[in-house]
Amino acid sequence: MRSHIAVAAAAFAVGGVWLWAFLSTDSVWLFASLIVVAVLAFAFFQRFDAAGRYRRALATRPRRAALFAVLAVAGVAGGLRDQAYPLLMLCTVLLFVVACIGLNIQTGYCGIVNFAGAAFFGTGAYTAAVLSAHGVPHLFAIVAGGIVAALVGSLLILPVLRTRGYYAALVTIAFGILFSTFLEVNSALGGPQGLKLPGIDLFGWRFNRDIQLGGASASFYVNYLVLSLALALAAFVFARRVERSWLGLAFDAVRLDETAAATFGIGIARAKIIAFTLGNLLCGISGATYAMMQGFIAPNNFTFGESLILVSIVILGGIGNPLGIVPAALVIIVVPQKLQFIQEYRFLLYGCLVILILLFRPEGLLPRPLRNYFPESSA
Amino acid sequence: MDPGVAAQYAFNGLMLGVIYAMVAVGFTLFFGVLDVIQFAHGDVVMAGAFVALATSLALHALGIAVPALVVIVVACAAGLAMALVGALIARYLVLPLRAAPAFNTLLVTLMLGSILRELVRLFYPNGSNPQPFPRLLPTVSKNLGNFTLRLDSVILLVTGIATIVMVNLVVRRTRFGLAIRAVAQDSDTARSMGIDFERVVLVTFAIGSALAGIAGVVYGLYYNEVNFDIGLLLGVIGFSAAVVGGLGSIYGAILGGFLFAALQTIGSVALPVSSAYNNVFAFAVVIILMTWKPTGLIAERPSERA
Amino acid sequence: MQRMMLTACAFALACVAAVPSMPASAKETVKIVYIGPLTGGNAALGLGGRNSADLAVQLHNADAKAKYTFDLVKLDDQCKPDIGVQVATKAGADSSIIAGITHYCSAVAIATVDTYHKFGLPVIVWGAVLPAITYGNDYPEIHRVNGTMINQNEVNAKLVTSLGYKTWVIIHDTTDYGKGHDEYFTKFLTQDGGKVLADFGVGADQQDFTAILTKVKELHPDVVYFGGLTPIGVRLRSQMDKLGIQSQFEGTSGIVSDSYIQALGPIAEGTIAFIDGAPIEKLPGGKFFLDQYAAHHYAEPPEAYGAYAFVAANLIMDAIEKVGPNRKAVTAELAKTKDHPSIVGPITFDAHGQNIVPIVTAYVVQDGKWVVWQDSDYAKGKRKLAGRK
Amino acid sequence: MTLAEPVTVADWLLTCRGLTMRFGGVLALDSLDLHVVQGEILGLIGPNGSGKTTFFNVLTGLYRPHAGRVEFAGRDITGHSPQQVCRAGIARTFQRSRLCLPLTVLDNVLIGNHPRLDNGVGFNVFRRRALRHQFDEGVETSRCLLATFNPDLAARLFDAAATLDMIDRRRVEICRALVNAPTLLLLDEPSAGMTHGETRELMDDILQIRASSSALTIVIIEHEMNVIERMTQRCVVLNYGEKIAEGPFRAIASDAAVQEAYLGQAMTT
Repeated sequence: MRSHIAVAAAAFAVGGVWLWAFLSTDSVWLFASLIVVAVLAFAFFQRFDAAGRYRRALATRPRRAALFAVLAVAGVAGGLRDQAYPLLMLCTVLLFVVACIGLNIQTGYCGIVNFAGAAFFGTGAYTAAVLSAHGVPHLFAIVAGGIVAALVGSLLILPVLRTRGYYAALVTIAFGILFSTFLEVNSALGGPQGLKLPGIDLFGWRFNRDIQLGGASASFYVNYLVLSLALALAAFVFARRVERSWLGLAFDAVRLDETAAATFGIGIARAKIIAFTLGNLLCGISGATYAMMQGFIAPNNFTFGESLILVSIVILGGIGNPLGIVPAALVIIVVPQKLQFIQEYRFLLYGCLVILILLFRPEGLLPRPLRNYFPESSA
Repeated sequence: MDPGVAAQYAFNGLMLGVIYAMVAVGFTLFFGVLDVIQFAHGDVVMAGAFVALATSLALHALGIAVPALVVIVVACAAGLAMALVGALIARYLVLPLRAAPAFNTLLVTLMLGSILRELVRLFYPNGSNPQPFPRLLPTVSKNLGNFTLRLDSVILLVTGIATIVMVNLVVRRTRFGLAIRAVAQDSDTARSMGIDFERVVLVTFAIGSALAGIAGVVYGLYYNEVNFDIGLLLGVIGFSAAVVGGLGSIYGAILGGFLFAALQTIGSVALPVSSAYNNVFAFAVVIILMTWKPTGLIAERPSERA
Repeated sequence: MQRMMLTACAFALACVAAVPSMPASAKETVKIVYIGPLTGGNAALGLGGRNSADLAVQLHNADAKAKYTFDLVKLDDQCKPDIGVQVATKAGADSSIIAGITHYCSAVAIATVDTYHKFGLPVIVWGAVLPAITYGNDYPEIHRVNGTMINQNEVNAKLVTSLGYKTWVIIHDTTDYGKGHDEYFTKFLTQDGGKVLADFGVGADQQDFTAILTKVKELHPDVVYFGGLTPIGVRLRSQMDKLGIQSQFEGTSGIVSDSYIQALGPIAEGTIAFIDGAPIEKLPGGKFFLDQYAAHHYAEPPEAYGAYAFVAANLIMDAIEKVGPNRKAVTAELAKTKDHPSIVGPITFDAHGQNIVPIVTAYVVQDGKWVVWQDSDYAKGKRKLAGRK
Repeated sequence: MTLAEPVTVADWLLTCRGLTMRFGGVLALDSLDLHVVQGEILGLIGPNGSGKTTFFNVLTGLYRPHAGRVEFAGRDITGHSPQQVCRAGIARTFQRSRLCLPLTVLDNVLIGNHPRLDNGVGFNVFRRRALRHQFDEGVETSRCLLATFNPDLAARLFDAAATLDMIDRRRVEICRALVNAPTLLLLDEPSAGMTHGETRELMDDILQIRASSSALTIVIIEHEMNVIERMTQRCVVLNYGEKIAEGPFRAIASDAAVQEAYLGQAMTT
């Protein structure tokens, strides 16, 4: 048992090294070989349930697992401390993970398909922009971003409650397009020229300053990394707890069979409203943070295309499994940038890549496992 | 408003509506047999247009210049090519993912769409720029006050409607159409009745995509210009039209197509605010419609028995 | 067992933390970066710019007397601000990259200025026309060779009003590009006594304009002004023809491209458009550029702004040749740029690093070619523009 | 079981008067009067499309009746929402198996227990210890309940419902309906898609359950007449949404009108 934990820990360390190399490499060959390594490792774990034993062992020690994850990312951050670009990519991935965990609560758990993710992400971003411009404390601006996104979402509650499946999808698609077009046409919020934002300033700690600790120096993106990591971790734990609870059970029942759910006294509307609001809240928070990290936002950051990217991450990761979102986000966000060396051919190759993945893993990278309310005790 | 101008608006709206309807019917057919959304459908339209373009250039090079002949050859080429593409999509991308959640099909076809776009952009000569589409139809025009009616537009309008009607007849009247509808109703029962499910799916996708290909030709001949990136928006609008009309119902798709065209026309000319809001308007109305009729204007199926 | 494993992973983490980042090693070859849209809707211009910058580098490297050989890193900003910031960070953080030729899309250019300033990477904008990019800040790193949309619209309004046109309908796409042009053209046109009958914004991916154009037809304007890029310009022009609208059609630098004419054929005849800079083909260097470009067999044409990317690349390489591969020195050197000869005319950067473009060139389509207005049959009165007696 | 003393209205658990339900032009229920006596097992039979399932759907609030009134345990529940009906103490199974196949057996059973579970966001996310307590209780009740049907089923508490065979799925469905200790249980063709042997087993289970809690009243829709004969004290025969006969199975089986209605369909006895 304990040795399993140790092995898992080692696995995290190896993963950390892999991630570090993956993010920092500029060499085509190293990049390619890293991909190959990942695929092989994945295939291996699929073939023989080698990972299972350790995963289960780790599942019984959630705190330990979280610790390892943090250590691994910390290690990566240490390795990348003075390389702004990989750090930025890592932050971007983590913040998108937060948003996608939100979508996952909606789509994966409660079955509400949301094709307006970017709209709620954007709502958060613009809220943060406006508030920070008026000198509102940044921490509050970020939280407000989430709340406003949730409120804007409540505009859609009625149609979302009445529609299902693709009909609900259309409602959100329509809203997403409506949102970005509105931002672009209406110059009240900067119009197509967008808005500038200040870097985050938490209680006097200025995130946009490079860090000087004694002799060592680190890129200012380390600040954002810490924040994004904290957010991602919190969102993950939150989503996990929602899933492994009566709430999660109610969500699943609603998703799988509304009629049956209703006859057993489950409030369909209540479940859907909770899921939809929670999801938009997370989208908004991550959007607000992302905007302040970027320092600039414009309507075409939040188009229908971006919503599709968010949905793609959720689907690719394996609908309903927050854990799958992390590798999926790496694929969807980092790989296209890593493919810069083939310039205009990037998206061709990238598209083929994703299709291949889905043909080999139709259920997504990490399909959702059976619910286990209290894994820590089912050892 | 001046009647001539009104007539002009109406006619433009109709033209637009036919193109949307042709795309929407494809969506609704696919959904009927497999309950999936083929998100690359809009890009199939685009591909169809480019196949047509290439064919017409080839014919030109061969010195074949009889417009009527050229048009027919071009349309057939686009239709057949896209039919093949559609069947291939069904066989190698959609059917393999049947077991998986329906939305995984969506992701795959989404990626396929961007692949089609990029392929045309990169490998069609100077593909990242708009391409001129030859004027193959007689452009004699008649001016009635402010209303300019061009023969080619009329021909296109008629052709578009005719194709949709044909597809509808195939689905409603033929034995094969019966098979399609059987699968659409309940694929398991259809199977047990000895219907070759896979074949039905492939042919349905072929038909829908052929329709899209022809829609591409109509698009090209009407606008006399095609660009590699027309697909995404056409796809979204086609999807919207199909859903608003009621997925699974051909009439719904047609209704939705014309409705959407009408909304956009009204949005760009009849609104007090800037015409740039026309999409805001159109999609806002869509949201309201969905709230009012959650399963589309022509409901998909009778409310299921609990 | 466990202790061993834990030490192992601790060690692994330690290694990661210990690995230093790659040191900058630029002795003989110097890296400079090109950033523009290589994929998506604006790819045509981005690829044209890339090829032109690449051409400049190749020509320079072929020159025996040069101290350095240059290596052009090419990055795609997808015309999206957030991606732009990512690639700008990539370039800025890579200390082996000395300077950049950056951005066609204004929203991206404006989004990235802070990043370049933060990393002290000197860049020359080659295509984005939004004034705020240079005038919205006083970062020494930011320069621009092409003019802003202010210049061309000023000249534009002057010329067309002088032709005796009275009424306009303005159509612009709702991107920063279109909206900016709309704003400045309206400003100067009203100054010069022109009358704007209506102003339509259209989506950058809109396909059908027949509804709007029918409304335009009702208004019978002398001129239809379009602020936007080639794809929509083409659609508008051909749909105008379809609806039998007789008004004169004029556009901005965004439609001055071979593909505009190629896509429209005869209908393109008589279209007026403006670009900021000297008429390339008239300057000796410009002729040279076009010949060389043809000689290198690039897959895509240089498009309207290729020449600027070419010029920007040369400015940067000349600066580096002079002061060596050092960002600060290059920034300082670029600031000194005054009457620097180039294929778009002499370049002079003002305090904001903006090239004070002396010339804006008016073009008109004549017999399937963009012809400089002054030399055209239309200016000479041999042919008549739409609605002119 | 036979009723010793004559039944009085006071013993009626469920009373429906003039219940009417239309689908377009079709009358699915035609002013139906029907009562269920406290503690009995009532058989609801009739040819396909005679309105049996519609009756259940109206009862459980899935459909809102166009006319008529439903009284349950003395309270008017006409047109109440499914949730309210459920809380009032009516539970049901479905004709087509309606388990959530991707979920575990436990999850499926607990869905039936939902009214008793604390569903607040705060509680579920932050008060894990309290949740843990409810969870352990849930596991215990489910295990016992399943065990009364089939011990091995209790052992498979944490397997996916998809892995069960037909009869076990039915059992789980019935447990899902029973876990919340309803006073009225509606069974919609429990024998559908099962062999005679399996059906017999299942009926034994049901009778056994009922023996353990005699408070339970059951209405059962069935086509298998031998099942009806064995299980029910009283039957109601529907045809075109109307009640055409009522009484002990023997009596109605010989009823001419019923024969008429079933013409063509064998009355397997």
